[in-house]
Amino acid sequence: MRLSDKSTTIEAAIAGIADGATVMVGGFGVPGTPFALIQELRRQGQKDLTLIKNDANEAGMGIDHLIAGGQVRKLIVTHIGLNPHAVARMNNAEIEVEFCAQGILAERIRAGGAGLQAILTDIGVDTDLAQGKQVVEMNGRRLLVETALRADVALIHAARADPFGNLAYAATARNFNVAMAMAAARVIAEAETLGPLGTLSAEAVETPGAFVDHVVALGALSEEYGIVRR
Amino acid sequence: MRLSDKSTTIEAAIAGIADGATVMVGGFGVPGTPFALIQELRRQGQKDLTLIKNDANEAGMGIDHLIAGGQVRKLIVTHIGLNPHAVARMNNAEIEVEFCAQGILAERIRAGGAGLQAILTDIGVDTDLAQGKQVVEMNGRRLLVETALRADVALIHAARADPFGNLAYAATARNFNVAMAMAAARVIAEAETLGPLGTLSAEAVETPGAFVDHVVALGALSEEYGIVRR
Amino acid sequence: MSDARSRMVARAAREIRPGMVVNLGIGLPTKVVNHLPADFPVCLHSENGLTGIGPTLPDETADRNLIDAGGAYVSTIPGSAFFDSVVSFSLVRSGRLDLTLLGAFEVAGNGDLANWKIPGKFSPGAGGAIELAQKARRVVVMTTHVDRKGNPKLLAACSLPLTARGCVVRIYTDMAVVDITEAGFALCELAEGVSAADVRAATGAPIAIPDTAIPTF
Amino acid sequence: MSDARSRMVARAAREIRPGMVVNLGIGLPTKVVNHLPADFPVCLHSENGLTGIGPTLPDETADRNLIDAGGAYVSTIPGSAFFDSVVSFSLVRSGRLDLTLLGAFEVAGNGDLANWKIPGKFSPGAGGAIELAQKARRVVVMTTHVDRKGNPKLLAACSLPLTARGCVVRIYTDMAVVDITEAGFALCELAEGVSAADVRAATGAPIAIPDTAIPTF
Repeated sequence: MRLSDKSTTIEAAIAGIADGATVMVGGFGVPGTPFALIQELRRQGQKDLTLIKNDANEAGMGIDHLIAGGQVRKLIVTHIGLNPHAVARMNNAEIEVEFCAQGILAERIRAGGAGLQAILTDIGVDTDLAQGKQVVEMNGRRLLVETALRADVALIHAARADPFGNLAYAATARNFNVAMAMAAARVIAEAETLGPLGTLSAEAVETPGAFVDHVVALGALSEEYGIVRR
Repeated sequence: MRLSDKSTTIEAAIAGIADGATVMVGGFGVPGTPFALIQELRRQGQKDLTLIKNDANEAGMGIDHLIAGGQVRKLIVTHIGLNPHAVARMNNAEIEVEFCAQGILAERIRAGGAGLQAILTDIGVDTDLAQGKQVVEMNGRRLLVETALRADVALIHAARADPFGNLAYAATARNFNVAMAMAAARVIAEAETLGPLGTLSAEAVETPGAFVDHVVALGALSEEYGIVRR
Repeated sequence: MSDARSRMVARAAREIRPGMVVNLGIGLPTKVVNHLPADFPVCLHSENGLTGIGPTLPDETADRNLIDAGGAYVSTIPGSAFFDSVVSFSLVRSGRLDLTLLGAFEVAGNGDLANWKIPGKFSPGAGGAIELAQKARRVVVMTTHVDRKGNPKLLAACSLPLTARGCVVRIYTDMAVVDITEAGFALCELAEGVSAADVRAATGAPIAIPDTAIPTF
Repeated sequence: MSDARSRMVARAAREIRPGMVVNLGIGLPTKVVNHLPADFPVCLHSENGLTGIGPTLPDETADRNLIDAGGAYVSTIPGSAFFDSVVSFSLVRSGRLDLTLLGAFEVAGNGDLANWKIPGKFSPGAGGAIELAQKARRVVVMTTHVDRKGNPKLLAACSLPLTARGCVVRIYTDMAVVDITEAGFALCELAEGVSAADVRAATGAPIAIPDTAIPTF
């Protein structure tokens, strides 16, 4: 037995995304954001997208290109305060924005990747974020039903990968990538280094390749991946 | 800033367990079973325990010592077929046994460790395992409420640790240890090697020490840890 | 292993298509790997936390920390990955398992499977069977056609507690390959030396027999 | 930073006890680390996936993949651990965070906290604030005593959307240290040069003033 080869070109990987797709995008700030996959999605121009991401990057970076390009119908996020352009589009009702508590967004994505239908939690039960959510009583406590999130496609940034799609991440670039890499029908990972099978020891793998559909090797990293000088 | 030292003796660590405690025990078969912590619990003799574990080990091994010693009131497990002694005790109503689907036991423990109250799942909805469980309708589907499990104490086996309680595991010894190490009020880890802070790189840590209360260094491993010759 | 069983195992191995992620149940299903070519592209999953199961090792060279879900000492191959039980069943429940081959006590013509409990006799717990049966994209059973007493295991309805409802799509036995269709059992192939009438007699429910020539294995 | 603010930060740093796991909110709370001795045993948590936050680094030596939740380039210390957002908030929600220091728009005498939304003006999303406020074992606020217009931020009831109900137990301001008790606000300490009457005038709800001498910071 041997493991199959899922490496492909960035053009082919992104071409599988249709108009109207729900797309999870890894990253928290710069670390872990798959800037190259996002740029290719910008180039190919798919429209009417729902993006699930922790944040909206900053104006002129990452998914802001997709927002500026009019490709985004809806964002499901935890915080967009670093992107005044996205805030303005939200305030002008040009994009719909659904906010989640940060760990609950992570859990909803994880629940999708774990094949669960929902989680029950007391987080946010006293806040605006509870509005419109199903409530379940358990042992006399009111709990919110937070439904699982799955996506048509997840865009993942890994530090290292092998052709089967086993992934490992750098430092705080894990963030939402780990959960998202399990929660989509089609998982596309870009990797800073893509080595042969065995590059990653079985112990070093953080996302097993069995969850991943396509692996794309990155060449030289664009400026977006670098230090943000303020 | 520096991180605190949680290393202690096996006697002191186990002495914190009270009669009547609920105790999670890592392992799936031999790999990952904390045999030394179990032996110390056998020696100290705490009674009326509820054990949460994947399996009941085999007759004469691991938690079977606690069952044979009359220390166990109840097991919450997925499969005890390799321990005919435990099956006999169950059939004679000498211990109570609650069975879970294996991945649902893992998820219930994980939910406890994640501070969730429950998960909603369709797993087992058509089976005996659904009996007595709360049902929630969501989008017209009947789902089981599988409640989160937390324990007073979790007994964890790690391959490597540092004094802050950062842990790493070997091969298939991860199994239930990773989730259990997050799901108890008092988490006790035994480690085959315990090195100074920095022994484990930040990337190599699989259980962050912030979840762990006590770390015990193992000396020479007992025969129970070895290859099972059949 | 009897010759008929060996041929059943060899035939079942052809269920596995290149690139699949597959979980092989404990017992007979595990043996299908012996019938795959050395360079066959497949990812075997073990629910205790391994993708990319390599060859079974003798005690002398075994790693005490590396077993499959049946307790056999296995090994890794290039690209293997270790993970915990939570991730392992996330893979199963989220639909990433293309195929599982499972044993059975009873299979019904509507695809119901019973393979974990015989009330009053055998109730060691379901382990991972419920999630495998309920969530693998394709659930295939391998079993002797009748039990040790000669009673049929393919039935109109299961009498034992279910593992999962309507999950089985195909059954490999020592007598036949049987599909489960909207209309119930349907004979597909016959073991060498077995007739359609033999299969019908050994099956506890109606079984459709094709008019055309039936392939043998 | 004004002298009063500096002293507030220094005073708040004494909230941190040896061995605690602590999350410091973005802004002023982050600055309390500058007041801890170099060998002080504490584990700082950043919700984007790090325990054991080390010193902030200049751009020249920063690791592009290593930031805190506020986007600052930080470093590791011996024993640091990286993890994903799921594990990070598991730590928060399961009660492993001993203390969080948070900013506030409004705090009520019953411990209610509002710090994430000003309808019509500021609604960028709550990020991790709700879970920190609702689940840390001890939730302490650091804030100026009044807003830029001079309006009190310590109120009888919050007018803004809540972050969490009844979570705050203590407030450090540039004028005072205020506890939240069953009876509401209670003055504990005064900033140098500030009188109890000043604090009462700047507080938008009844505040208990002790009869005895009030320590200053």
